[in-house]
Amino acid sequence: MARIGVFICHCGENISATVDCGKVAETIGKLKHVAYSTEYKYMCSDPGQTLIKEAIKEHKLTGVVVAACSPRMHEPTFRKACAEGGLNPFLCEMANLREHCSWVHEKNDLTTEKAIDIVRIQVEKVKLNSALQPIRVPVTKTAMVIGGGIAGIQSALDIANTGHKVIMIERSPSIGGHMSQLSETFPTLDCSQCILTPRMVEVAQHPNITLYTYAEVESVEGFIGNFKVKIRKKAKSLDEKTCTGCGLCTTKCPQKKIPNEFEQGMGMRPAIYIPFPQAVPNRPVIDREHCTYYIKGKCKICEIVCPTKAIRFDQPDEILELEIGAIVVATGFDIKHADFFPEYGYGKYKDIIDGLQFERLASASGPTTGAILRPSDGQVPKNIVFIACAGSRDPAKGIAYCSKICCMYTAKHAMLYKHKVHEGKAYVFYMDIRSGGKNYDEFVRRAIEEDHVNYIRGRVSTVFERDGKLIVKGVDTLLGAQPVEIVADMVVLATAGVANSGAEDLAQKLHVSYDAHKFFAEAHPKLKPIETNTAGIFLAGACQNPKDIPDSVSQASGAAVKVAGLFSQNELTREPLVAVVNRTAPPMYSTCVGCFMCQSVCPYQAIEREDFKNREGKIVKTVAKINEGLCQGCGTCVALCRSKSIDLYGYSNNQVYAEVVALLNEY
Amino acid sequence: MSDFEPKVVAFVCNWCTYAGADLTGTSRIKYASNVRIIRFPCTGRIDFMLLLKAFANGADGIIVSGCHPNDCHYTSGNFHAKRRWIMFKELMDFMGIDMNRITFSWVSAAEGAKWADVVNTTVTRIRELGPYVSYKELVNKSVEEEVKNE
Amino acid sequence: MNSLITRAKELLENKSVQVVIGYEAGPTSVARPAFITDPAKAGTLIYDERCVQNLAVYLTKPEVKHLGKMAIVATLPVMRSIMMLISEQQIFADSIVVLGISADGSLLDIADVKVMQGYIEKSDLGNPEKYKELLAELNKLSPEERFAFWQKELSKCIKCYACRQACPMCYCTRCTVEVNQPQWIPVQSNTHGNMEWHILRAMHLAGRCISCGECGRACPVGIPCHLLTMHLVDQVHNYFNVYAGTSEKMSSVLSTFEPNDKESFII
Amino acid sequence: METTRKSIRKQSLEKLYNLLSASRKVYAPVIAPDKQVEYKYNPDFAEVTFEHIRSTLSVKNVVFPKVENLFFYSNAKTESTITDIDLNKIPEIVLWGTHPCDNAAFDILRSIFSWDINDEFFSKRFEKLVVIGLSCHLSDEYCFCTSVGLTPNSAKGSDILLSRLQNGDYQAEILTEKGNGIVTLSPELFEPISGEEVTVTEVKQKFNHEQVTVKLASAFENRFWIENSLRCIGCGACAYVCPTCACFDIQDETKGKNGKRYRSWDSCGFGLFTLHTSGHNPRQVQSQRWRQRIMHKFSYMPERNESLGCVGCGRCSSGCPVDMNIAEQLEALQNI
Repeated sequence: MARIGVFICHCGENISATVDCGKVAETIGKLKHVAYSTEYKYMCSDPGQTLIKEAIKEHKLTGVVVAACSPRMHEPTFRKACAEGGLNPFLCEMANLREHCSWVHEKNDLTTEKAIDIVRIQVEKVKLNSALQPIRVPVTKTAMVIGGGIAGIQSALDIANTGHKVIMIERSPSIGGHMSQLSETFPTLDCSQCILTPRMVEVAQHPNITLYTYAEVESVEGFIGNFKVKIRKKAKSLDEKTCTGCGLCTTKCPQKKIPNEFEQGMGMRPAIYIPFPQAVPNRPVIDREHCTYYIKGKCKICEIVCPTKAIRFDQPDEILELEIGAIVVATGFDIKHADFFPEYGYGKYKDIIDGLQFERLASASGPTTGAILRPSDGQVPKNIVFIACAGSRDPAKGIAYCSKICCMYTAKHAMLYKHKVHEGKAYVFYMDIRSGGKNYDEFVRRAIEEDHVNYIRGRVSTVFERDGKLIVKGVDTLLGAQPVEIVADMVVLATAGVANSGAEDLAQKLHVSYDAHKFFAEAHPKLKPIETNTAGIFLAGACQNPKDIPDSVSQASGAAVKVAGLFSQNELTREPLVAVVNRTAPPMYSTCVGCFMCQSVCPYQAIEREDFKNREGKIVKTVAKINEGLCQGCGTCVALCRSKSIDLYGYSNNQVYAEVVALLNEY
Repeated sequence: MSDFEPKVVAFVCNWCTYAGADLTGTSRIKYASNVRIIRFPCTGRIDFMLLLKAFANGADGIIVSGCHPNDCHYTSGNFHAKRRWIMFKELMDFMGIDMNRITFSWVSAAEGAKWADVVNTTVTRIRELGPYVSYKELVNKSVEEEVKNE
Repeated sequence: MNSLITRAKELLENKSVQVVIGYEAGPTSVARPAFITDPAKAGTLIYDERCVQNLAVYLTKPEVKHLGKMAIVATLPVMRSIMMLISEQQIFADSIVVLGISADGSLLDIADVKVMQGYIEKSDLGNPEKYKELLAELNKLSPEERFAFWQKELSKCIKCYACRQACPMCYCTRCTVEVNQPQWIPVQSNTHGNMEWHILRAMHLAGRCISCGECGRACPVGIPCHLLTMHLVDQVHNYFNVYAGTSEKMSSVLSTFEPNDKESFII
Repeated sequence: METTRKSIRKQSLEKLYNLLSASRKVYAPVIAPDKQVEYKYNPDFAEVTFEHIRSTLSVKNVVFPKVENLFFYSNAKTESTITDIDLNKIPEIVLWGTHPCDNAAFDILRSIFSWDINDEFFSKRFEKLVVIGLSCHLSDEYCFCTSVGLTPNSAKGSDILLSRLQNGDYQAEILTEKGNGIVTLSPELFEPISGEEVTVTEVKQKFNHEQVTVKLASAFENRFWIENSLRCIGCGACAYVCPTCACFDIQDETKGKNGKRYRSWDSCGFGLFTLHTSGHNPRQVQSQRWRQRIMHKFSYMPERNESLGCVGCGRCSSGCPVDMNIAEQLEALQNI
């Protein structure tokens, strides 16, 4: 039989000034199952808490209701007091007499009546509370960082420097990401590789970091602190330990006409190649798709010339199974390419290029060693047009969002051009200049004012070729939409930043949500921008939305702190207010019928499948099971479940039902 | 009907509306005392059957309130709730159950004043509508059916 | 229906299936579900306008499943039920042979789920014409008249749950009405409790009902309870532009959402 | 008492009805707008039908209501108070125009409700019941009273049995003291019999119930049950429309401090019917439940109650959504 203790707080006069606390205590004391009912000036004070602790012992209470302020204020206080008094803390509930009653109503009988009701429903609820134990989940203190761009690098180093192990995986043969392709970076114009390369080397050499390049995530199972990840190490066709990275093979490879990805197709590479000189690891891989041996079955020149006999043509892909505690997703972004802009003639005319191609042209290590030259004829362009918002902010193109980085890099590109081609003319077509950020607007002003870049506010309708020149037709909206026509030698499109290829596939493997544009979704747009809705998986960099380097690095460090925080304990302790799917005796096993509609409503992928087998090992029933490590206790599955097979601790069906019925009936 | 005090039950989520109602308190904004709040973790947790139970047990009005779209503490509970309420409302309308007696609202943790407003508007409306006689009659009629042969 | 008989016989003879679920004539004027396991008895299969039951209800019945791989005579509502059952993981697409029946009563060649999906997508998926009129009439009434209408109808309910048992989507091994902690639906039959039951049933079928009308037909006391779920079929289509049972991957309206779902009553 | 036969004119029947209806609860069949035949309390005589084959539901609710309160309780802080139902408030009910099958069912129900203990709720209602039956001049393919030892004009269970005469008037057989009590209200309405023939329908016998009972004794494990119940979907319609099914469920319903205990109809067709708390269910599948239904009516009851549990009204078959035809199955059982 339940024995409930009820403690009515006056909160000084905050409650007692409008609520007749004595009457509340007296009325509640007459209820069935209420063993003790009292009032006190300050329940949260030491003597108040002592009163509760002693009453628990003296009256052998099985549940406590503290009628005071909002539970959002003092629930932890009173639950702790109950625990100290020898009562399971989850057998304590609060009735909100202050915020929801005394502070919002006048002093009269109706207010006291309401106070009685507020306490009554908590008495009914607490009778049905369960003694719960906190959920403890062990933590594997190894992090996995997916993606070796600047965000992944920063995150990996920050985690590794807190003393925890990090596995970094990168799908291309080298880490470095898009940042390694950049010439110089805004707003300081320092050389991108100069600041990035040391970080790349640090990753390779860090004792806490294990780097797998040319590797991809195969599958992810488990939950926070306890992920089981399979990664596929694609065959590099070479023994990395034996290879010295001398590069002889790459010079002897007869197949040399493969568009170089790193150079954005503006240069060529052989079939066995190191992506770029500063690559980490600095070891070649064989591109089996283009290698003569894999296509025709003979060649093997690399094997012949290799001084250390490191080539392994028959090397298979390798699957590694890893135990991981937390995951940082830093898979970056891509930009829209070619066929997306038929109106601008991209892909049709060689001298229309995208922003990343311009970066390679402007880069000292690029195909032109830093000279700005037209791809078609190698001439220096005299007039160059930059088109911002190529695709971005264009709902008609399906990309309604702002790609965020283009305004800045377009200003940088124009500036770099002017620095290299002093007599040249640079035009920028733009919609708005978005240069929020430290020293950003100053940078754009510099481009306009000091480097005399000609900014035209308006959109370009078409680009076409006439007499070997590119005719750019647009309007100048600041001049009353006057048509503008510029005869250019070269056009650079600031194409929209988009989700990286394979992002959707990876999101599904990780069970994290993604938005309509396939960018990974944060758990809360404001308060949880780093977390995903899967506990233990965090986001860093442009895989969430296009970001510049400082933003990516900041977020990467933020993600690292989240991981380090998680790894600071051996066990995760969670409030046990989670959902549970019932279990019954065989042959039913559970009243759950396995429709798994709950899986589809769960924002946390906390609903798993459990198979029940008969003696012959045949699966006879599959039902839902809650992963307590993942469930956050929202209860959406509970309300959806048709057979009422799921319930929620703390807000059980029995409890909420009892509250409604008790509230509205005679007591 | 001057002495009619409507019974209004509010089903609210913990993170937005409950907190919003707390803010109404800390801001000392006064509102009608007819409402009784039942706390849920999320609007996604609110079973439509509970609304029916409230009417069945004598409620004259109901408030259902949670986080604004996109603000759900659990990211999507309120979106699911929204679909549930769309269907529920349509079904109730089709069966002739008075949906003017249920207020659905989004009240954030910052909208203390809105909470007072939602309660006051609802209570005023229910006062005008009077007790939910037809539903009470339905429940009583069912009791009569049981005793018909006595 | 010679082609149906031939096909059924063939499937049983070459042991592609162990049972064919179809219709046969009984001793009275009505047709009834039949379970043919012996190829020699395939000849008793019929298909005509008397064959009204939604046979998909048997696909989840333990004794029927126990017979082995099943072939099923499937009109459009049955095919849509099958789609729903696959999407809700109650049956597996490859464990069922569908003997599709077109609107004119001829045998369709439904080779696999893709073909079935194609056929369903081409079909009229709204509520059947004969019910549209009734729905429209009810919608024209005032709320008070509708309340009175349903009270009168639901006072007849005896809680035999034939509506539930006849529905292929009511496959739960434990129904909400069988839960007594708490007692969501009163065990006794009274108008109010009956109304709660029918609201619960309609809500549980929101976005899942495929408009076969079996619940209403099965009702021994003639309550048009199918109009409740069919009204929601219309509403689901109005609000979310979907019909249930069109794809094996579909998840139901109430277990999914779109951030921009439109409504006009939440303040 | 010895049966007396009288004749009553159509117009006199109306007078008798109005006389009864003015002073008592009279439960009589009417045809509802949706063509269902239902019983109503004290409808206008013009509404009362004499042309129905069977009502959708049986009339067992007059002695065994679909919900019956057993007592009320109120919980105070430490003790509870129980308020009993005042059985003396149960009114007299006159059943009007019920067919012989339905009337024969009351005796079967009585044998169930007084089998080991006497159910006082049932007994009181039964005691207050007067039955003015009506022989069948219509029948259909679902009728099989003649297979269970009855006929379309069996007098069993009636206090007065009316049978239509060829000239449209009625013969009244006054069978009991209760029936005689009705006659004495207005003896002039009952005239001497005229020698007109009564119009009674013919119902073909479909099986021999004694042979069925013998067969059932050894048929428990027969494949028959599985093969013939595959299409049963497990609803409770057959039990709920049945005039002799008497299973009930007992529930407590508490609201606040007050509550009540009631019983309501139940059906052995439901999976929940025999589900144990442990999760074990002795009748796990529908074939076992179907077997139970037939066994109970045709094997266990003859053994235990010395009567069949069936009156051949055919409701379970005509109301079945999947055409489970009990007479057809019994016929088959007789020949296994």
